[in-house]
Amino acid sequence: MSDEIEFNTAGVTKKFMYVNRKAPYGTIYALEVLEAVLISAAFEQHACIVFVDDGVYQIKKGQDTDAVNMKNFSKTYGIIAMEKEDADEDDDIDMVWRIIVEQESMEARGLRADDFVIDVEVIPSDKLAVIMSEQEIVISG
Amino acid sequence: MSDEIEFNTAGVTKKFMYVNRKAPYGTIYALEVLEAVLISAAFEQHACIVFVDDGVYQIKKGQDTDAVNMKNFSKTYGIIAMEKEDADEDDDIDMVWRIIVEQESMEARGLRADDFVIDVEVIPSDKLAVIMSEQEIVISG
Amino acid sequence: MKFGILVNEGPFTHQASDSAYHFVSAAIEKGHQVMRVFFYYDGVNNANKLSAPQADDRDLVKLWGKLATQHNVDLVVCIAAALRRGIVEENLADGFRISGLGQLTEVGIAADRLVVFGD
Amino acid sequence: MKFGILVNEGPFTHQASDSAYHFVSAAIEKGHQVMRVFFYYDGVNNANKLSAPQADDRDLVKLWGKLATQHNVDLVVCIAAALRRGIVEENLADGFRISGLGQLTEVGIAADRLVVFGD
Amino acid sequence: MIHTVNKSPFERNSLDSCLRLSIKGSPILLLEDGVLAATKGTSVSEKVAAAQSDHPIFVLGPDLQARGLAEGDIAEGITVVDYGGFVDLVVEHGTVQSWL
Amino acid sequence: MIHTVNKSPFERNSLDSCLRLSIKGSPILLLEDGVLAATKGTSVSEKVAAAQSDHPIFVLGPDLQARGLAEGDIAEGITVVDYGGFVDLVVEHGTVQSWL
Repeated sequence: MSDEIEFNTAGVTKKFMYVNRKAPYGTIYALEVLEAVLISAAFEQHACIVFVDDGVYQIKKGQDTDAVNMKNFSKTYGIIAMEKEDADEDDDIDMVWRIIVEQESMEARGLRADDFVIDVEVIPSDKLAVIMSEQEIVISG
Repeated sequence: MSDEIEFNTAGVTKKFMYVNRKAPYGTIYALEVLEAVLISAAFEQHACIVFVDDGVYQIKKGQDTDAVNMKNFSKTYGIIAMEKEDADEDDDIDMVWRIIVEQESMEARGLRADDFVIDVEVIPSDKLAVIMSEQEIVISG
Repeated sequence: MKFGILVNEGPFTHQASDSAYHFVSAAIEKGHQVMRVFFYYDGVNNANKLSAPQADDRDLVKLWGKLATQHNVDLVVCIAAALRRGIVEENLADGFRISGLGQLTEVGIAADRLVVFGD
Repeated sequence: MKFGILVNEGPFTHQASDSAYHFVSAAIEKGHQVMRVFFYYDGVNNANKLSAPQADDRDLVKLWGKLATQHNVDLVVCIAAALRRGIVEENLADGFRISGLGQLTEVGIAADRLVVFGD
Repeated sequence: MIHTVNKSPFERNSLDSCLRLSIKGSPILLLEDGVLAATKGTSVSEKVAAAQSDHPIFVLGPDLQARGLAEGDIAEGITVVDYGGFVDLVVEHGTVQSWL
Repeated sequence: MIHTVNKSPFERNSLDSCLRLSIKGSPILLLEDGVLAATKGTSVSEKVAAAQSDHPIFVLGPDLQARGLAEGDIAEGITVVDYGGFVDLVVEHGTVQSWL
């Protein structure tokens, strides 16, 4: 094994965006991107977690994976909500977290804001496009 | 390693259909399904090789993979053509091979029958649906 | 009735292997025979014995192996697809064997139904 | 300019790893620095040293390894994703190392651009 | 013949191709992300309703539950089955065509 | 910001989502199966032509060649680049959003 390599990131805060476009369980992207989001909190980075297209189903309430025998990752959003709360409340940390659902994707699937396991901002596509254009790092799975 | 297990297939001929719906190179399905088609010749099975949706690009003429450094599998269709010829000409073998392109998929992509590396039957979707419904084994990749 | 199964994707990233596993289990429970599960394309990754999922997640590699032992299901990994992807005797999980693509055609001929799971 | 790269898919089934490799090669040729390539999801399968493609096909595992040696590119395989999929020190190809997901965030911060390749 | 569709109708063309290339009367089973086609009040509901006049449509219950969809979310006339029901459908209808 | 689309416009909704969620003026690079959107005379050609009034569109030459598509098959106004050109676009336009 090679030696560990680390880059100096002290004091740098960037705008990270995580784009979730895929339905949960059919593929694993929903679960593994969540792990990436959680790690970024340790680096005190801005995080914009966006759900568009079938990604909106990732945070649908009532997921029950017993019969498919897969891991129900939707419970992890409780941790995301806590991280966001910490970021919002702690003035010493320069870290802004936003959780956004695209309105058009939500409506096309017959869903409403109270169908989700986490509080979200519902934003129409033209406004979301502007938010997206301001990001520095876009991670899509 | 467990012992080899073989099933008795002597004298049985079934209608196999191979459905190709994906563009080449973006995914490997095109190449590996071709390997499956070639093997079935050794078992003297009927084979219906169908190209629908982006699968029609698999047999597009002029593929040049030098710059992407991937294996150009489209040349293998020469072998498929030979196998088909053998099946057509040898009265002792009860093996029918057909190579079919769905007309609607081809036209939606601006392609014509002479754009392909192999002779194909161009068949409209309603007639192809009937042919598909008569198959015994459908292998899709 | 005799079933053959084709699995085109590995565990984790796509649900294909999970769905195939549940289908096979249900078929056996109903008294059917599953003659062979053939693993092709990335499906060969279902046979990687080094796979170690988290404790609270299912372990498909082991689940397939158990099924093979308990219900005499023949689990065959395509040799050509496996070589490309680095699945060899050295890391082959219990219950699987490596063989040629002809074994897919063979089970297609011998079984009453072939069901394909993939992406 | 400093680049970070994220590869989400394994070799062979999707073109993602091929595209990433060509992008990285071109960036280096133009005098840019590629600080790190991070392999996540099925991307960890790019580090399987048992992979043995046919003689007339490209060998991405080896190509990545060579790039690492010749141009000092840090190839990092995500440990959580790798454990699930059976990529461990035992079958880890030359030039790759296994580390935590934090190394993805880190290169995102340190590099001027992060480019993602996947399905 | 029975057709299976495992892809979201919002994301891919699999369901469209299945509908174009299946003969009248042949059943369709929705599974994995394909179950999203079975829900009421979406942008694809009309298409699925139209398909129901030509095809009996089934949907895999375990996949609905995983995605947080209850029986009340499902369009009228679509039958929910479990893995055992999936096996029975394959036994009954012969060749399986998976629209991957 | 530059957007990349690597999926076929006939099979998936990636290009649609990219067009809906990108601001006017931001360039789009088509690569892998995404290059199929760049060809003339297809069922998506009109959509791509309309997109060109809002976005400069680039396409990766090596991926066109692999799929048997020549420069003459490409719609007017779309610029063909090689991997080096891809790198240059990323250097020039900042953040990359990959519509996977």
